[in-house]
Amino acid sequence: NKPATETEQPGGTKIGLVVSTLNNPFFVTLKEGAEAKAKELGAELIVLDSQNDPAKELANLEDLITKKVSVILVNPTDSDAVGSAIKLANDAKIPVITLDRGANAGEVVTHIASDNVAGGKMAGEFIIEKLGGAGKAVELEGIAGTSAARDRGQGFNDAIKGSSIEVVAKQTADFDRTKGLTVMENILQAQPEINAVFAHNDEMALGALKAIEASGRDILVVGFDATDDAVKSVEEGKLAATVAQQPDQIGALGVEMADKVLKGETVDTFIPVDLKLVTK
Amino acid sequence: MTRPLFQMSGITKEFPGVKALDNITFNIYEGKVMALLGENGAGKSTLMKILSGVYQADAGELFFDGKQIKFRTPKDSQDIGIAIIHQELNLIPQLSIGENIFLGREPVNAFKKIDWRKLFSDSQQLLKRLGVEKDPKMLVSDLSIGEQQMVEIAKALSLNAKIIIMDEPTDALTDKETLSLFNVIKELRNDGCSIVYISHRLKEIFEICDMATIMRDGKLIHEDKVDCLSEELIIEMMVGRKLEEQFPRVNTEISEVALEIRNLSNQYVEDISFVLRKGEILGIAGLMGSGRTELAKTIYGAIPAEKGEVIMNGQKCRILSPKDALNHGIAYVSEDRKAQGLILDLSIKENMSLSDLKQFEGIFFRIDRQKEENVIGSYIKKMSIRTPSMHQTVKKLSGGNQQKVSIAKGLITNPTILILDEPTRGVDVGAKKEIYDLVNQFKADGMSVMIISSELPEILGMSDRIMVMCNGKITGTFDRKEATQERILKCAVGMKEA
Amino acid sequence: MKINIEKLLKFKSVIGLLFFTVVISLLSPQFLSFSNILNVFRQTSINSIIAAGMTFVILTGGIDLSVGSILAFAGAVCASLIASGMSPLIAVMIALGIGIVVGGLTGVIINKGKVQPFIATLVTMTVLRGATLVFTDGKPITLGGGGSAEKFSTIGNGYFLGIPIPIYITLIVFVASYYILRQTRLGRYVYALGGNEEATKLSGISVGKIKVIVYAISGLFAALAGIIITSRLASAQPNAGSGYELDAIAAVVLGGTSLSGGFGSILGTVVGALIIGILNNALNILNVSSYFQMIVKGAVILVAVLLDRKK
Amino acid sequence: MKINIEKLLKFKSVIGLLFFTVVISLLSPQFLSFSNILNVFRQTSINSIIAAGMTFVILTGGIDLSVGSILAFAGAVCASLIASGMSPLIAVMIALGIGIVVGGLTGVIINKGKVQPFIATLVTMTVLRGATLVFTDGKPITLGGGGSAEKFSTIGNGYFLGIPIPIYITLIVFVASYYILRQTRLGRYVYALGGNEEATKLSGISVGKIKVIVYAISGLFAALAGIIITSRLASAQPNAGSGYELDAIAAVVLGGTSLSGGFGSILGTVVGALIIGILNNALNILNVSSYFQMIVKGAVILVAVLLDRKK
Ligand SMILES: Nc1ncnc2c1ncn2[C@@H]1O[C@H](COP(=O)(O)OP(=O)(O)OP(=O)(O)O)[C@@H](O)[C@H]1O
Ligand SMILES: Nc1ncnc2c1ncn2[C@@H]1O[C@H](COP(=O)(O)OP(=O)(O)OP(=O)(O)O)[C@@H](O)[C@H]1O
Ligand SMILES: O[C@@H]1[C@H](O)[C@H](O)CO[C@H]1O
Ligand SMILES: [Mg+2]
Ligand SMILES: [Mg+2]
Repeated sequence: NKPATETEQPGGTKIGLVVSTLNNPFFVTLKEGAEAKAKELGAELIVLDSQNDPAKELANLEDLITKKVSVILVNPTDSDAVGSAIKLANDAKIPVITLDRGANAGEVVTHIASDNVAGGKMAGEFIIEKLGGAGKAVELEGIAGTSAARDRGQGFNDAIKGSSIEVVAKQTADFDRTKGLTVMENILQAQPEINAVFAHNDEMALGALKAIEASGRDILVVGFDATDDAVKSVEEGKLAATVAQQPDQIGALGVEMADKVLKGETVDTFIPVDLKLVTK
Repeated sequence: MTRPLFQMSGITKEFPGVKALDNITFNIYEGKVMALLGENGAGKSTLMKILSGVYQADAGELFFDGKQIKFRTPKDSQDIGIAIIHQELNLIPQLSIGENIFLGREPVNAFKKIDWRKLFSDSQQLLKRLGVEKDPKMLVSDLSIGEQQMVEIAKALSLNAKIIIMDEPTDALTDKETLSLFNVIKELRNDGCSIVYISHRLKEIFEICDMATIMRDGKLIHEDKVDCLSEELIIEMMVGRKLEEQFPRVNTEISEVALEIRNLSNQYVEDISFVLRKGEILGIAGLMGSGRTELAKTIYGAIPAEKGEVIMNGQKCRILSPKDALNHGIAYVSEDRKAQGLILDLSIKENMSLSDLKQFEGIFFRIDRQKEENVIGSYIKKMSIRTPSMHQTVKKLSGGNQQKVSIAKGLITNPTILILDEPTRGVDVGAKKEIYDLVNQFKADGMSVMIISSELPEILGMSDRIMVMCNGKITGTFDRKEATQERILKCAVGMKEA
Repeated sequence: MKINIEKLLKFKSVIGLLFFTVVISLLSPQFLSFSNILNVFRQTSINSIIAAGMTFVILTGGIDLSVGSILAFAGAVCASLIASGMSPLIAVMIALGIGIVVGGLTGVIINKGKVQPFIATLVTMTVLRGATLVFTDGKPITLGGGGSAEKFSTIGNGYFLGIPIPIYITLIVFVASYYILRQTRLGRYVYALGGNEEATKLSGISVGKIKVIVYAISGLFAALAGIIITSRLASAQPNAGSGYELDAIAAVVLGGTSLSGGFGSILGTVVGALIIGILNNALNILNVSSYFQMIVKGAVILVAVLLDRKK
Repeated sequence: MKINIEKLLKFKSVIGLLFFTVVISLLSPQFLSFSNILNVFRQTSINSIIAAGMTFVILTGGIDLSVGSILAFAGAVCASLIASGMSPLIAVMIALGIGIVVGGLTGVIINKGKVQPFIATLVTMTVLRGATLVFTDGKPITLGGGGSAEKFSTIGNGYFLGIPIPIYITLIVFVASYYILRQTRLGRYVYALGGNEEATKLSGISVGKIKVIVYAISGLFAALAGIIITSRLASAQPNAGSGYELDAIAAVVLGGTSLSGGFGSILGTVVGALIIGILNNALNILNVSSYFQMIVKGAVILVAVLLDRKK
């Protein structure tokens, strides 16, 4: 006896979105993109936050399965760790779409993302170009052990390998603006010569920029994500560049593809979202 | 005399700023009760802590049965058959009576499971032997101090030790429990057990001790058979001079009513009414658990009253907290200095001034250190508190000196009504007299005092009037002249007297 | 009379839990489905197991911040051993051994070094997190298919008589903890130590040994939780378990155990962990927006603890 | 004699700090440059200020997990008020007021509700983080140029006589804390409460009031730290301050204050905060790889605390 309280949406579509963390503007934008699209399509969207913890992510997927959603959009905390959760959804016959980060196991209908390695490379190439192929660079790393930090670092280091750019300091600032500020302050104390900084995200880049401004030195800073603050800073000529991943697009496309899947349409297995280098 | 079963020889122990023991020799004889006597801070407890492996001596040797031995931990001393009842209670409040008695020695079965039945029935027997009627499953935190002390004694008995050290065991006991303890001590002695007995109640020494060792300032003064000693002689050796009369009564003009209690009731006390006059000392007698402490705490606002009124100077007072009580000039000195009276990690100075810091407050809320230290200094002198400085943490003082700090803490508030709960617990004869003098001084200034005490001589000697309680009710009130030990005891066990 | 009130008081949190369960199930029919109940229990198992070990530590008056790092380290070692072809059973044993040794060492630092537990376990937490990152090179260690990976997967994902294996493991952990705390000497000494360290020492009990043992137990249970997570995810994450210490401590304290030691029970911890677990599940099922989840979560915890407070 | 030993013991951590400073400056010449010293002091100011408030709380035997959330909330409110055109002075006052009120309310819950401080402040921490996320919609509030933004920026970025303003603020916080704890009644009561709550109550002191005050002070200082961070970044981050409670508690405990209350000093907290601050700075300056940073950090903290332990 099914209670009458069960509210079936007009369209009948209930989409679950599991986001790695909502404590970061990037993912907030992604979520907002998805929400806007869902509203447009008249679908119900359930957003859950994994707080960067794969175990919590697993629990979130389990809860969505219990709730019998029609499609699950997941932005994994980690591409490896998300596998088990996706398999559970596969068992429950709920289609899964991955956003921003892929999944290395389980069956996924489609993956919508921009490539972090490519983004890192883009940033590296921009710095090579601006410095004329030689100089001293600092790399501000994201939270140690996260895929974003790994991939962006890899792309960046691959790009500069052939050039005469030397990484004089490589320190983690945990994707955090305040840490970006203090870590950069310390590096500025230690390194008399720095020409460029690549930060694994905009938050750190903006923090580092503050430190650099206060020191009065002239250093090129490149960030990642193209958050509102970062884009504004680029426009003001402060931040040199930021790699745009268009998170709102990722979110919107996710909902759109979910809708298609439910309507029985076929979708590509990989939907790339263009990376753009935002410069002045 | 026979060779001692245990000998401590040439023991010296120094703490920062205090030479607690100076070349002490102490003998324990088989099947004898040994009194260890001395003023507060003479070094008795320190010596016993060395004997029980809590402290190591700086110099000196220990001999057991003629062989030299060394104790590194309390366990070493336990292992050769020494049990100690420390002066300060050492129980785990969150555990039951039974668990406390057998802590570290719980009976277990083959699966390492504790044999609860045996543990509790053995505990029950020990309690019975001591005449205590409490369920061994009861939590220690629900016991009164005196009852806790009996648990400590049961714990020491349970060890079946050859030597039992009792550091002021009767300090929190009433006559009834003291009597059962003495019976047990006599049994133990007959079984060949040796006992070291420390007490400031000299009458007890003559009642059960065979030998006495007297210390002063960490030095050995004299060892002798008790039969060859007298109270006066002991006091003289302890204090280094003669002492006058124990309870120096002053007769003051007892005038108008300072405090009136009307129909006070709560879960602990029932329908209590009495008056206290200016310049009067009201003694409150009763057996353990009769509710005297609860009555005091209810008046003081530390336990809520359900019914009744407190009237001072003709006006009803609302006393809902100790703070209110202090504001009305009522001060209470707790019977439990360690748990409720003092903050052990703070200094003497910080403890003494805590209840009335406001009087030392200067500009910008700053405590006027000079003023504070002057006042504290004068109390340390007045009460002869033995300490290297007023900045010493209270934890490091001897028990009796801690008690004096606790009393001074109440006096400093300049109360008009002072409630003393077991004020001379652990206090030596000399210091007792100093406290009595202070109380009398207080009384002479027109203040009123309530003394709760389990020592009848103290009650009889100091009070102008005596009130007796039983089961939370007042069962008798006597004028000083008509009060006798017998009449008080009768009321204490619940027989009403007109 | 007195006992009745105390018993009632003790069960107030259970009553709160029940009340709360009824409310949620009225709001959402899926909540009380058999599959969701199993789901909640399985999700709660990780925190419950860690919290069981934490209960020992907190009862002695200590605290253990290192559980999350031990979880990650044990998981990583276990995964890498299995990936390198070792039998899962031996890999699991080694991982559990690591938990015991690391916890025990922390206990030794606390005991011999007279370091406050907060700092000693903070050190273990930091150092071990670093060690895990060095060991894994910051990358997850993921188990492929293969027979031994399959076997290992059973720990976290398997069922027995229709009930997930992690639930059995949790049950065993709690029964064992209950037995140790209530029926053995060690248990009494844990309470005694938390109640009055000085008096415990004077009773001839080796307080140092007890300390080492409780941190070793906490380490063991953290490692066990790490094994379960690794098995569930078929992957060991270098960042696994960060922040788990707070959840575990919260479960213990919600269960009525006092952070100053000496007072509390393992049954309380079960209730505490369930409150947290059910809360997380319910908020998801009721589709509470994630920012508001925090507000609701805080409020519910407050209500639970106010219901349960001692007079 | 006695005083000398005690004094030496007290300054052992200072000696450790000095020794440690010498080692680093040998490894890296920039370390002891004037500009880096100012840098370290400025960076340390955030943790120092929070830790000062935490010292009050811990001395009473409590703990405050909510500082990071208060910091974020106060920062966000302050930034949004300034962005909406309010005078920075008033915005700052309001933000500080929020810290006092939120902290004080937590104190009331602890006092009236008889809730363990760990849980009560955990609730505040969770609820307030949620509130901040709702308030900011999860995005930073960034200050543009403009005169009042400029003025506000001085708090975090300005200099006076060549020394950064945050250092003066920290100094004032510590002098005031020292004064309160050592020279006033409130300070005595804080120590007394941590030493023995029962005895403190019986001494006629309103223990509840003291509790409310210490959490209000902690909230005030956390809000102050939030204002400084916001001013430094010209932006309020919704997730600012997460995890800061651990750093602050670590500074207090490293400084020799006992988590069970009643024992410790604000001077110790200064040393503790400096040890942590210098450590972070040195690891960056020496360019220690981020994985190894944790290992080194843990090891150094252990050494510092072992040097400082009471016999
Ligand atoms: N841990 C300690 N640190 C410093 N001084 C101490 C310590 N323990 C005892 N003392 C000092 O040693 C002296 C002897 O103390 P002890 O406790 O042995 O006296 P006592 O004879 O038992 O006195 P009482 O009759 O008051 O119990 C006192 O001056 C005391 O202050
Ligand atoms: N918290 C508590 N819970 C249960 N029982 C208690 C509690 N506190 C005290 N009691 C009991 O109340 C009774 C009265 O104790 P109280 O301390 O008032 O006695 P008293 O007359 O002052 O005797 P004493 O001479 O031992 O101080 C005791 O039997 C004690 O066991
Ligand atoms: O792209 C996102 C953001 O850059 C964030 O800052 C960290 O995680 C990454 O995946
Ligand atoms: Mg003594
Ligand atoms: Mg009493």
